[in-house]
Amino acid sequence: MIEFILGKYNYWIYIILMMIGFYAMIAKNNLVKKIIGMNIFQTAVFLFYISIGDVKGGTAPIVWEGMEKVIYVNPVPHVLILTAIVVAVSTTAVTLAVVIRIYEEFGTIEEDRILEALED
Amino acid sequence: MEIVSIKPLLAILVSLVGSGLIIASSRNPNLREGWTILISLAKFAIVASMVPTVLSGNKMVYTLIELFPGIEIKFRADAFGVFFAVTASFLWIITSLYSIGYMRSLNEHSQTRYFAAFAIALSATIGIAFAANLVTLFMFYELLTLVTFPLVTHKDTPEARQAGRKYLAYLLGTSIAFQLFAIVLTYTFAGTLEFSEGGILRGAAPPLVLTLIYFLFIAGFAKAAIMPLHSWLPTAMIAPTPVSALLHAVAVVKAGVFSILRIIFYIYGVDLMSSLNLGILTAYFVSFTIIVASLFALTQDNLKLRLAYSTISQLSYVILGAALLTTSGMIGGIMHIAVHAFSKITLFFCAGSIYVASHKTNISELSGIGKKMPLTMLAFTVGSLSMVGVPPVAGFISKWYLLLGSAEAHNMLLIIVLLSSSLLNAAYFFPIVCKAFFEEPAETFDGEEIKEAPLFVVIPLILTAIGSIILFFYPQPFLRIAYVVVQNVIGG
Amino acid sequence: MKLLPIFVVIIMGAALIYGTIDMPNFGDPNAPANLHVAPRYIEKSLEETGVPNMVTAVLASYRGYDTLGETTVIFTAGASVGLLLRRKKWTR
Amino acid sequence: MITEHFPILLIVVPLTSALSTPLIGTLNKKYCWYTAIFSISLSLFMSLYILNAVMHTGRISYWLGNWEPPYGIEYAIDYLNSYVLVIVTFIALAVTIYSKWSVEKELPEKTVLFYTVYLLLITGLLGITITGDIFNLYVFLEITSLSAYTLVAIGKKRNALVASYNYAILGTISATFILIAIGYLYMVTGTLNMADLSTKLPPLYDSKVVLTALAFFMAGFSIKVALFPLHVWLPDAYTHAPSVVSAILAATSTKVAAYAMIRVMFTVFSPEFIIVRVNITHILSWIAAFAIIVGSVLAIAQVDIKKMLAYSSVAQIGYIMLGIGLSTKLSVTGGILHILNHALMKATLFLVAGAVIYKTGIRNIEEYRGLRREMPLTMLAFTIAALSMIGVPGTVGFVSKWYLLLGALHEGKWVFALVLILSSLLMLVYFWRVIENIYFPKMHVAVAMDGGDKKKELPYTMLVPILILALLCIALGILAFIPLKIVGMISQMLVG
Repeated sequence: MIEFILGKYNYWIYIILMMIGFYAMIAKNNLVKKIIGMNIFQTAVFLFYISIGDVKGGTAPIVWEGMEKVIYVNPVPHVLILTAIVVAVSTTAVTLAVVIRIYEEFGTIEEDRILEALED
Repeated sequence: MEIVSIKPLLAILVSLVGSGLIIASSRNPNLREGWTILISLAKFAIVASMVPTVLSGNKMVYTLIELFPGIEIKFRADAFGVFFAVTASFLWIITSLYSIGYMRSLNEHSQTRYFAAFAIALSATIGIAFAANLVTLFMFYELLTLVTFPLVTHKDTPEARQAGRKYLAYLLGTSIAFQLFAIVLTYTFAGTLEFSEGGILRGAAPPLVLTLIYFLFIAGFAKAAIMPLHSWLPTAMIAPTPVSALLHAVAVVKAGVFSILRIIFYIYGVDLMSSLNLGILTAYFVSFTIIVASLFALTQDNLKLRLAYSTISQLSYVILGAALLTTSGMIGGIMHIAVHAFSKITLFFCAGSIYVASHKTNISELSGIGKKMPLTMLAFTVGSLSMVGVPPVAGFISKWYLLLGSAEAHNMLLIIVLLSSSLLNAAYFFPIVCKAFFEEPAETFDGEEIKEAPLFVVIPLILTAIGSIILFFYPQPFLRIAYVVVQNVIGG
Repeated sequence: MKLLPIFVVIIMGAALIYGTIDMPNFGDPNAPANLHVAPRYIEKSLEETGVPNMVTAVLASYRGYDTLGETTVIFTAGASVGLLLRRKKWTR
Repeated sequence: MITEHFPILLIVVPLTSALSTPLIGTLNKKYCWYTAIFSISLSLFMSLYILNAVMHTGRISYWLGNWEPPYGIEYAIDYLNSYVLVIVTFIALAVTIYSKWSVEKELPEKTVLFYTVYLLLITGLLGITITGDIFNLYVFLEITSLSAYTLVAIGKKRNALVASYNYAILGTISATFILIAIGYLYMVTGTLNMADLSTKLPPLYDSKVVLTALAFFMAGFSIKVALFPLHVWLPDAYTHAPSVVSAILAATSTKVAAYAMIRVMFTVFSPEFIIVRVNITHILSWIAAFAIIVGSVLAIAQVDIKKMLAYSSVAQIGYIMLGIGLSTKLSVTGGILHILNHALMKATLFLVAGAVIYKTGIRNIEEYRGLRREMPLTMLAFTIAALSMIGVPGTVGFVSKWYLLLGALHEGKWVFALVLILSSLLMLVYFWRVIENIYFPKMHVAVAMDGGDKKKELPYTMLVPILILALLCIALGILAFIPLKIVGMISQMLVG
C-alpha cells in the first residue's frame, strides 16, 4: 500500500490541482477568475505530461560530449507540452480579449450581473 | 406478363412538365389555360392507351432509378393502377374546363399557382396509381399532400391558414408517424417493398405484429378519411370548389383508399388477410365510418360540408368492398372508386355552380333554385340518385356488387349497414332536391335575377352527370378492368 | 461552495484517480511510454537531425508539423485578439 | 508528382492564404474574399482528388517530413476522412462564396481579419479530419476552437460576447479532457500515432488507464459535438454569431467533431472494445435519443429563427450519434450519411436565415410572413431544406432517416424507431410554422401600402450557393446511391 502511494503520489497531486482549477472554471462568478481556474486546470495537465516522461535518475535529454552512457528522460512529453503550453497561452489571450470586450459592453465581469443585463 | 415501357413515367411527367409551361405562361391566361387543357388531354391519352395492355392481363413496368440498394423508384401500370389513373385523368379534363369557368367568373387571384399546383397534383395522383413499391407510393403520396396545400389554402385568409394547418397535420403527420413506420417495418420483415399479387408479408412475422403493421398502414393513409382520421376533409372544403371536386372527391381521397387497397391486395394478399381475420375486422371498422359520417352529413347545412361527409362515408364503401375479400365485394369496391368519382364530382360541380351564380353556400338558402338553374339542379339530382344507389344511375352498380359481396360473405350485418346507409343517403340528398324544385323562392331573394352559371361551368357538370348515367348502362370498360384486377389478386 | 460544480469536480477527480491505479509508477524507466517511440529519438536523433537537444530535434524535425500547428495557434490568437479589440468604437 | 503531396497541400493552401490575408488585405480588403475562394476551391479540388484516389487504391498514408510513423506525424486518409474532407471543403466553398456581401454588411471594418480567422477555422477543420496523429489532432482542434470562439464573439449584439465566452470555457474543458485522454493513452502505449495505437491497445483493454482515457475522450468530444446535455454552449453561439459563421459552424464544425469522435471510437479503439466490452455505444444511443427529443422540443419553443435552427442542430447531432450508437451496419450508414445530409440542409437553412437578416433584418419567425413574395427563390430553397429536415421522401433527409429507422428496427429496438418518428413530427411542427409564415401574405395593410410586391432577391453571390445547396438536398435524395457508395464502404470499414 505504501509502495502504491509512493509510486503514484505525483498523479494525485496533479489530479488535486486539476480539480481546483476545474472547480474555479465552472463555479466562479467572476469571468477572470474562471480564466485563472482554466490556467490552473491546464497547468495540472502539463505536470501530468511531464511526469509521464520522467525516468528515475534521468537527465535532460541533451547530448553532451562524453555523456553517451547516461540515462535520459523521455523527450516526447516535453515536446508535446511545449505545444500545449502555447495553446494554453493562446486560449488565455483570446478569452481575456473576450472578457475585455465584455467589460466594455457590460461594465462588469461578474457573471450574474451580466446575465441580469442580458435579461433586460 | 411484365412489359418494360416508359408510358407510366410519361403519364406522370406530362403534367409535371406541364406545370412548368403553365408557370412560364403566367402572363397570358388564355395560353395558360390552353396548356392545362392540352396537358390533361395528353395525359388521358397516354393513360387510356394502356388500357388494352392491362386488359390482356399484362402490366407495364419501368424502373426509374435505384434510390438506395434494394429500393427503387419503380412504376408498374397494372389493371388496378390503370383503373384509378383512367378515372382521375379523365375527370381532370372535365375539371380543367370547369376550373377555367369557375376561376374566371369569380375573378380569383393567383390563378397561375392554382393551375400549376393542380397539374402537379395530378402527376402525384398518377404516381400513386402507378407506384410499384411502397417507397415510390410514399413519395408521391407526400408530394400530393404538399402540392395540394396551396390549393386548399388558396384563399390566403387566416381561416384558410388554419384549415391548411389541419390538412397538413393530418395528412403529413399520419403519413410520417404511421405510414413510414409501417413501411420500414414491412421492409424489415419482408425484405422487399414491391407490390405483388399474393402479398409479400405472408409468414414474415408473427400474426400480432402483422396486425399491428396493418393498422399502422390504415392509420397512415389518412387520405382515405376513415374515422377518426376524417376531420381534415370537411376542413379542406374551404378550398375553391373545383379543388374540392377533383381532389377531395377523386384524386386525394381516392389516392388514400387506393393505397389501402394496394396494401390489402398486394402487401398482405387475400389469403393472409383472411387468415388473420383482418378483412372482417376492417369491414366492421369502416362500417362505423359509413354510418356515422352519414349521420354527420344529415346535420350539415353547408352544402359542401354535407358533400364532404357524404364522401367520407362513401370512401369507406370502397374499403368495405375490398375487405369483404369476395369476388363481388372486391369488384364492387373497385368499381365504387370510379362510380363515386363521377357522381360526387357532379355534386361538387353543382355546388360550385350554385356559388358562382348566386354566392349561396347553405342548403337552407336553396329554396326554389331549381327553377332558376334547372340544368345544374338536374345534374345534382342525377348525382344524388347515384349516391343513394337508384337505377338508372351508376351508383346502383357498385352498390349491387357490394351487397352481392356481403351476401357471399354471409354477413347480414354488413348488408344492413349498406342498406341503412343508402337510406341515410336518401335522407340527406333528397331534401335538397325537393327544396330546390318544389319550394318557392324565399322572400329575401334580392332583386338581381339568378341565372344559370356560365357555360364553362355548366357543361362539365352535365358531362359528368351524363357520365354517371352512361356508366350504368355501359359499365363494361371499368367493370372489365375491375374483373382483371380481382382475377389477378385472387389468382395470385 | 456550489453543490453541482463540487459534484462534477469530484466525479472527474474520482475518474482520474481510478485511472491511476493501473498506471506505471512515477519515474519507472520501464514504463511503456519510455519504451516505444522515445528510445529511437534518444538513440538516433543526433545522427538523424544533427541537433544535440532531443527536445528540439523532436519539436523541429520529427514532429515539426505539430510545431507548425503551434505557431498557427499563436497566429490565430493574435489575429483573434486583433479582431476582437482593434476597433475604434463598438456599435451597440 | 505534386498529387502525392495533396494531403499536406490541402492544409497548407488555406493556411498560407490565412497568413497572407492580412497582407493582401492592406492592398484592398476586397481581395480577401477572392483569396479565400481561390484557396478553398483548390482545397476542394484536392479533396475530391484524394477521395477518388482513396476509392480506388484504399488508405493513403502521407509521412510529414518523410519520417516514418510512429516517429513522425502521419496523415492517414481512408474512406471516412476523405468523405468528411469533401463535405467540409464543399460546404466551406459555398459559404465563402456567400460570405462576400454578408460580411461586408455585418462586419464592415473587420473584413480582413475576419477572413484570416475564417480561413484558420477551415484549416483547423481540415487538419482534424486529415491527421493520423492524435496529438496533432489536438493541435488542430485548438486552432479550430480558438478561431470559432473569436468568430462567434464578433456577432453584432453583445450577447455574442457572452455566448463566445461560455463557448470558450466549455470548449477549453473539452479540449483539456481530450488532452488528458491523449496523455493517458500515451502513458500506456508510448505512441501517438492512431494506427500504431490501435495495434498497441487491444492487449491493454482491461487497463483502467485505457478505460479512463476512453471516458475522457467521450466526454471531451461530447462537448465539441454538442451532444445533449453538453450542448449548452451551442444555441447561444449559433444564434448570436454572424450569419456566415453560424452557417459554417453548424454545417461543418460539429460534423468534424463527430468525425473525430467516430475516429477515436472505432479506429483508435476498436468496435469490439466499445460495442462488446464496455458497451459505450449503448449509452451513446440513449443519450442521442434524448438529444433528439429535447432538441426538437426546445426548437419548437423558439421565436428566433437562428435559435430554432440551433436547437434543431442539437437534435440532428442526436441523429448522427444514434446511428453510431446503434452500431449496426445500417444505422452507421444512416449516421455517417447524415453527416453529409445535415451539413447540406443546415447550411442551406442558416444561409437563408442569414440572407433574410441581410435583406430585411428579420430574425423573428412571426415576421417571416409573406417573404415568399419578396424573395421567392431564397424561400424556395428554405422550403426544400426544411422539407428535407422533416424527411419528405425524395430529399436527403429521408434517406438518412430511412437508414436509421431500418437500423433501429433491424435490431428490434423499437424505442429508437419511435424516437425518430416522433422527432420527425416535432420537426414538422416547427418547420411548418416557418413555411406557413413564408407562404401566407402579410396582413392586408402592408400589401395595400406597397401597392405591389417588390422583389428583393439577393445578390448572385449569395443566391447561387443557397440554390446549389438546396438543389443538392433534392439531387442527393434521389441519387442517393452516389453518397451511399462511399458511405457503404465506410460503414463496412467501421462495423462490417
